[in-house]
Amino acid sequence: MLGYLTKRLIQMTVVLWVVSLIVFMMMSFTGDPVFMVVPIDATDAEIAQARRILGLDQSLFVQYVKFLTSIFEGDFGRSYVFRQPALDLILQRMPATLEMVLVAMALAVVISIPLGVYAGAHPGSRISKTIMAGSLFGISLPGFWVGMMLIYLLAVQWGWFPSSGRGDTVEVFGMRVSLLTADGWTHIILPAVTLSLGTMAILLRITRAGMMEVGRQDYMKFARAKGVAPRDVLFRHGLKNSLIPVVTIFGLQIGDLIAFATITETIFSWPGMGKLLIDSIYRADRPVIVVYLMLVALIFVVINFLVDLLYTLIDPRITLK
Amino acid sequence: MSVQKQALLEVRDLKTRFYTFAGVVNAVDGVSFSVGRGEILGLVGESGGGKSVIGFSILGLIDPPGKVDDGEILFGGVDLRRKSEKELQKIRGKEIAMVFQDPMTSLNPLQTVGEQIDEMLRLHSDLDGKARRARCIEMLSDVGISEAEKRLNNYPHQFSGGMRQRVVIAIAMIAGPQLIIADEPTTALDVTIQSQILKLMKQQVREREASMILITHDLAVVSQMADEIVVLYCGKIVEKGPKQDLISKPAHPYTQGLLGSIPKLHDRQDRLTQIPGTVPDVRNLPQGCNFRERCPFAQARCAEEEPEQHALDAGRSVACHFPLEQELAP
Amino acid sequence: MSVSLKGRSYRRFLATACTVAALLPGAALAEGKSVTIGLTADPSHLYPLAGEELSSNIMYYHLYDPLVKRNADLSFGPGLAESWEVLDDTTWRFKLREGVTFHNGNALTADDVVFTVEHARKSIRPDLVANIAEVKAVDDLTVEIKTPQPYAVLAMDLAELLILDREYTTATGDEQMDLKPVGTGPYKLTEWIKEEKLVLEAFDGYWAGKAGIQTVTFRPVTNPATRTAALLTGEVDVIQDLAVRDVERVKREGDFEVLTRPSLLNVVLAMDTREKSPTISMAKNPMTDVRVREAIARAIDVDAINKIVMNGLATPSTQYVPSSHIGYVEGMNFREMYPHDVEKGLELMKEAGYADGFTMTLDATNNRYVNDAQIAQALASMLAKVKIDLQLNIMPKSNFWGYIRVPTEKSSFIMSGWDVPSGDAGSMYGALFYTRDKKEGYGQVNRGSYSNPQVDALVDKADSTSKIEERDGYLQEATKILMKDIPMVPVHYEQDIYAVRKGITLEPRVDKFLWAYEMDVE
Amino acid sequence: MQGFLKSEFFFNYRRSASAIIGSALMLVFAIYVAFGPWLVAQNPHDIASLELLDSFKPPAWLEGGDPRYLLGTDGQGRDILASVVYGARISVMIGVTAMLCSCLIGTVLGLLAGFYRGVIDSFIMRIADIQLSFPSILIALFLMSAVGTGIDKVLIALTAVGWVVYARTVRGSTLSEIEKEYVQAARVAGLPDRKIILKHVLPNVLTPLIVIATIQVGTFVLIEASLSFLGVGVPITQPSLGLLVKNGFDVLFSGLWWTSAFPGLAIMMLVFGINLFGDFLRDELNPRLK
Repeated sequence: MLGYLTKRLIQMTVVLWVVSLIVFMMMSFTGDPVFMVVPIDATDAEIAQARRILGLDQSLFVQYVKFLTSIFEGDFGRSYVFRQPALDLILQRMPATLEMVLVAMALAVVISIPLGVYAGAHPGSRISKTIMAGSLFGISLPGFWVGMMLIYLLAVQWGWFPSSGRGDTVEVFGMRVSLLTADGWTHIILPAVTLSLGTMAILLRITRAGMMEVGRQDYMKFARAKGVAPRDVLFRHGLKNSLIPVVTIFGLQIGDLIAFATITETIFSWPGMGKLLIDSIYRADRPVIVVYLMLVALIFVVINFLVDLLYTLIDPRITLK
Repeated sequence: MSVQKQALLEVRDLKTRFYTFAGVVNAVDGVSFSVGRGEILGLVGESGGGKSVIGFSILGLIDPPGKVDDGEILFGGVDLRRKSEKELQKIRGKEIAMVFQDPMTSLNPLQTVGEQIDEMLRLHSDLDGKARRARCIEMLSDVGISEAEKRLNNYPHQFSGGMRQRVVIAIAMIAGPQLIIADEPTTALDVTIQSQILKLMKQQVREREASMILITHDLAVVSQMADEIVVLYCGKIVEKGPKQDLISKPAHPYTQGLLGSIPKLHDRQDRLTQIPGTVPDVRNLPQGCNFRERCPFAQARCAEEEPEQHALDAGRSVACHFPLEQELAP
Repeated sequence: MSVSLKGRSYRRFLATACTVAALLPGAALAEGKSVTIGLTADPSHLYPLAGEELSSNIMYYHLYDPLVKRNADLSFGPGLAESWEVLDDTTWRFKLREGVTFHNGNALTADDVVFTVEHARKSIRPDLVANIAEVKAVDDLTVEIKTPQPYAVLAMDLAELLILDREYTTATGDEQMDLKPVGTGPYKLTEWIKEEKLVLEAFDGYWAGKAGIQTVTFRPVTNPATRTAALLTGEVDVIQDLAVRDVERVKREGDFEVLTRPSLLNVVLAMDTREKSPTISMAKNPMTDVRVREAIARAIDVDAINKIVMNGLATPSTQYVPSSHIGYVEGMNFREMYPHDVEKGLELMKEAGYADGFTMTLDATNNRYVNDAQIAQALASMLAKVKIDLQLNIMPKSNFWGYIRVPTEKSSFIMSGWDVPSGDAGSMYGALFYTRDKKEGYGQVNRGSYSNPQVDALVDKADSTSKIEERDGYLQEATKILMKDIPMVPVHYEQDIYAVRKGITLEPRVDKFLWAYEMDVE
Repeated sequence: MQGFLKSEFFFNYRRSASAIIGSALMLVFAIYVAFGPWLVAQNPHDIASLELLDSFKPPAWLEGGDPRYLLGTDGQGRDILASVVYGARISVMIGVTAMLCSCLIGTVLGLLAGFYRGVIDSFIMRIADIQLSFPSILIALFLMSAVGTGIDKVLIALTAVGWVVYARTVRGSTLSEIEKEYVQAARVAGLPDRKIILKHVLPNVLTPLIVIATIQVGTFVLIEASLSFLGVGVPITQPSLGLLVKNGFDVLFSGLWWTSAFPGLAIMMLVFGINLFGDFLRDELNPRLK
């Protein structure tokens, strides 16, 4: 366990370092962020002063070294645009994103797992075929288009849901949560549904594939030979065994959800960190982009760790090494 | 020497077919045999001969695209084919248990062996938890696993292959079935373990006065275990009869070929080298005798007419136009 | 109170500058009135010296006040300074209003003004005080400002310098000022949840009387379609920048009102006048010939762009600056001088020796101006008719400003916008048309490398007089020369389009700064 | 051919409705790619040919529709049908080209990693690991924001995210392939590495790539659409289906639904077809599942 943790920790450090390095290198191709800050008719002297204030007057290498050294003091750099610590900007917006991702994930799990088990257990049936065709549509739909249509129909035409924003929030442990208010729920439904469609389809398909794979295993037939009812064979022996690929994909999907949240948040004006990323990209605000990507990498490492832990809970053959 | 007792299981004209893209496969094509109480029947044949399908047909576990198309499976005088799935569930495990070929895959890797043995008792007995547990420990000791109580909480991957097959046997035996269908129970095991497991199975069956169908490609195994032997080729019975007679005086050239391939000592190499050629494509069987192309004694008639099963002496029958007469040297 | 919507507002400015004209909110004060406004973006800052963009500017003017106040119609009047006088060519004396307090209770003093000027000079916005050489407090309520040279429009410039409290700002620090702003403005900050909402509360002690609307909530809704939806579903009462295509729909709904106002943002096309141009593969740049520039101007059907791309919600530009500005020549119209005429354009091309046309690239944005990418496409289709094959290089604004930056090594033809809220053509001419690298602070965005000594001289003269009438005269001369030389094609002024729920009184400001102090709710 | 028609693959194909529908949809889009310019009257990418006055015409069957523009026009007077055909060409060409580039690069790197092991292997696989810890869309989005917009840039970004899956698959198969006797024998016989890789290893590692490649085209079409929707994809003068949807989004609330509905539908059909067929291929070519 200790060895495993050390290994993971080293991996994480390397990943974070590489991410920061790549982002720094790549971002030197983008537009000069100073032009996003100074007035359009700024003189050279004014531009130079702005550069100095933003720390952009030094070479990229020096900027990078400075960035790395200040990380050890807990300083992840300041946004060029907001002049605020980049980490704070992201952390302020993170609860909103995580909340949406959470609801989307929950929706996906609640809907896709039972349907996937059914489709995997009855591969030939008409209902299964309908479910599978539906899931294919799910992965073929462009998410932004679905979001647009949902806003147009459900918010504008019929007025069932608000079209944008987060609604009322309640502060819990310093984080703003909208899941505790009715208004918050009406706001989160559309974006969460939009976001969850793809994941729903993928989880469903993986669950089905897992079930079918497991269905071919000897122990399933052996269980039937023991006299276990088909339904119990499915759920007692099958489901748990088919969960391992599902858990893996589940972990990957959280990453995808966080990524696709950028688009969903842009459409629904959801005040999360994904929208901040898109805005920062438009504004060439490198410090925010670096920290965002490092933070997301960190989240992924944590998710991978949790997935590994989950494996050990599901499968006694797996130990953390 | 077997004594013809009242039949526990009687299979009549069983036909199981698989409907695949390239045509219909007659995996089991009109097979009839019976198993008496307390009797061990050996079902022998090369791989692909439809032996396992018979086992699953009996238990009603043929999955699409396969289907039992015809025949009767009389268990204790009742046709299992007429039973509903619900009724069959009560028979599976309790009346007829099965031991699979590969103990590595027939146990659920995510459940402790205790849970998996216990499942049988939960399904087929009224015992309470404590009694069931005691019974499980007892059973596990019976099949030769030491520290049974402790090992109940272990997972299959913590056992060796032979130990796992012992667990499978424990599962098969614990509900006290009248018939055990063992499908190649030792094929996946090391040679040294094989005889231990066979011994254990025989002992368990005899102790409980149960019957057993032993499905194998290995006539050597059958000769150690069985009372009666049925030899299958391409989904059909080519010869059957009491073990002693059949082994000492095989009437069908295929049986003779199989006997010739019994390994000397532990030499498993060159199996079946005595029979030239391979099993024909079951989707595309030749006219006449299926074995004709590999048969050293084949004649013109064999190519035209399929041989019927006909009785020889005491309980024996053979499907060959020209059954062998000579006694085989032991 | 200044009410002029059009015309020469600076004259009115001169007339009213020294009179006290406190603006009183029209409606009676009523507790608890509130309004929610959907903005195009969350403000980046609440600290005026941290940066400049529209959403932040809107917040600044709620939270702070300048010495000189710019009214909705671009006329100017007293702000924190109740009066001022010009002592000599370069010295101005401002008398501060008495009894003005900051949100924290501190009284406004001349020292705060001195602090603000000094602090701005070190900040990212030194341009705010570029025309101030020296500032000193004469007494508690009197400030004296010296300009480096005679500078007639100092007062107008000061409308953008928002006064900070020395004590509070020093104690809080620049970074925290963004989060905890304190000014003298009509509203103070209650809550700012980034990207969600920003709530302002009326400041009881506002010097010009407490605001009529007690609570103002700003919500950033970036996507134009979503913003429209937010209005239609009642989530917000007012939206900024209604998409031109949504105007019809919002009007049809009945419960809403669409308000438009020509903005000061002139969309212009800068043409390279260097001998060799980066994207033109000819030895000599055709656009050095004024006939080619005229042909381009004539090929562009501004009315068609207005009608179809802008849905009729743009105002074709008549000159480089709006009619309200110093330097505007009454009666001169680019559209009449060079009306849309493809035949004439082809003829001019032929005369100039380019009967077969040429190929060049237009650099334009896709997220800066209203329908900018669509305008660029329309331009390509129009210029094709005078045999100019226009390639489009369209990019987001994050890349654009660096890409087209003077010395424009990669550009021949650039579409951008120019916005002069100071009400004066001088700064634009000095930055856009003054010969490059000739004088510090001039020609810094002269993207076409246009150079005309006459224009340079006129700008110099305008910038060295302290008399507004003289400045106006010089700049008008410059305008006349520029209109003949065509260094740029002015296309149109965008219209600022707002939509409000019925019952909300809103007069759009020329400078786009939504100001709740001037609004009312039924 | 006779052999193919009799093969199990073709037998299953004929019996699978989804395979037939999927390949039919793919065929439609293949026709668009090959013959698009001859199918529609207008070239929507030739800006000079557009008539601004024909903008925002509704579909022909609606009031105000123009029979010349079956699915209506957009704000530049572009025929939507023509835009969809041309947009589908761009989307498909981007998807297919990026897939081929990814496949080529990924296969080469996978072969090198699997064949030579050691430092090359760890280097390539560590990069792959790091990359796999990020969702593709995020990497592509970041790359596009760094390198700027354009079809070539989209191809670079997609290839950069797409090669990993091939490299890993090929490496795995290569590792098991070089253990086999005939490869060992070839090595002992002194055959040059290049020959062993090309003649013995490569042909045996390609089959699983077919499924990956098919599905990846669909994934790429969606990623490209998302990038273009966010404004960091293809240039506006050569709109892909995704960019058409984005352009339509800006006017959707004015009731001009056709400008975004049809391109969106086209994306869906295209990706749906690819996925249907890919599913069938996966079932056919993956012996484990049979």
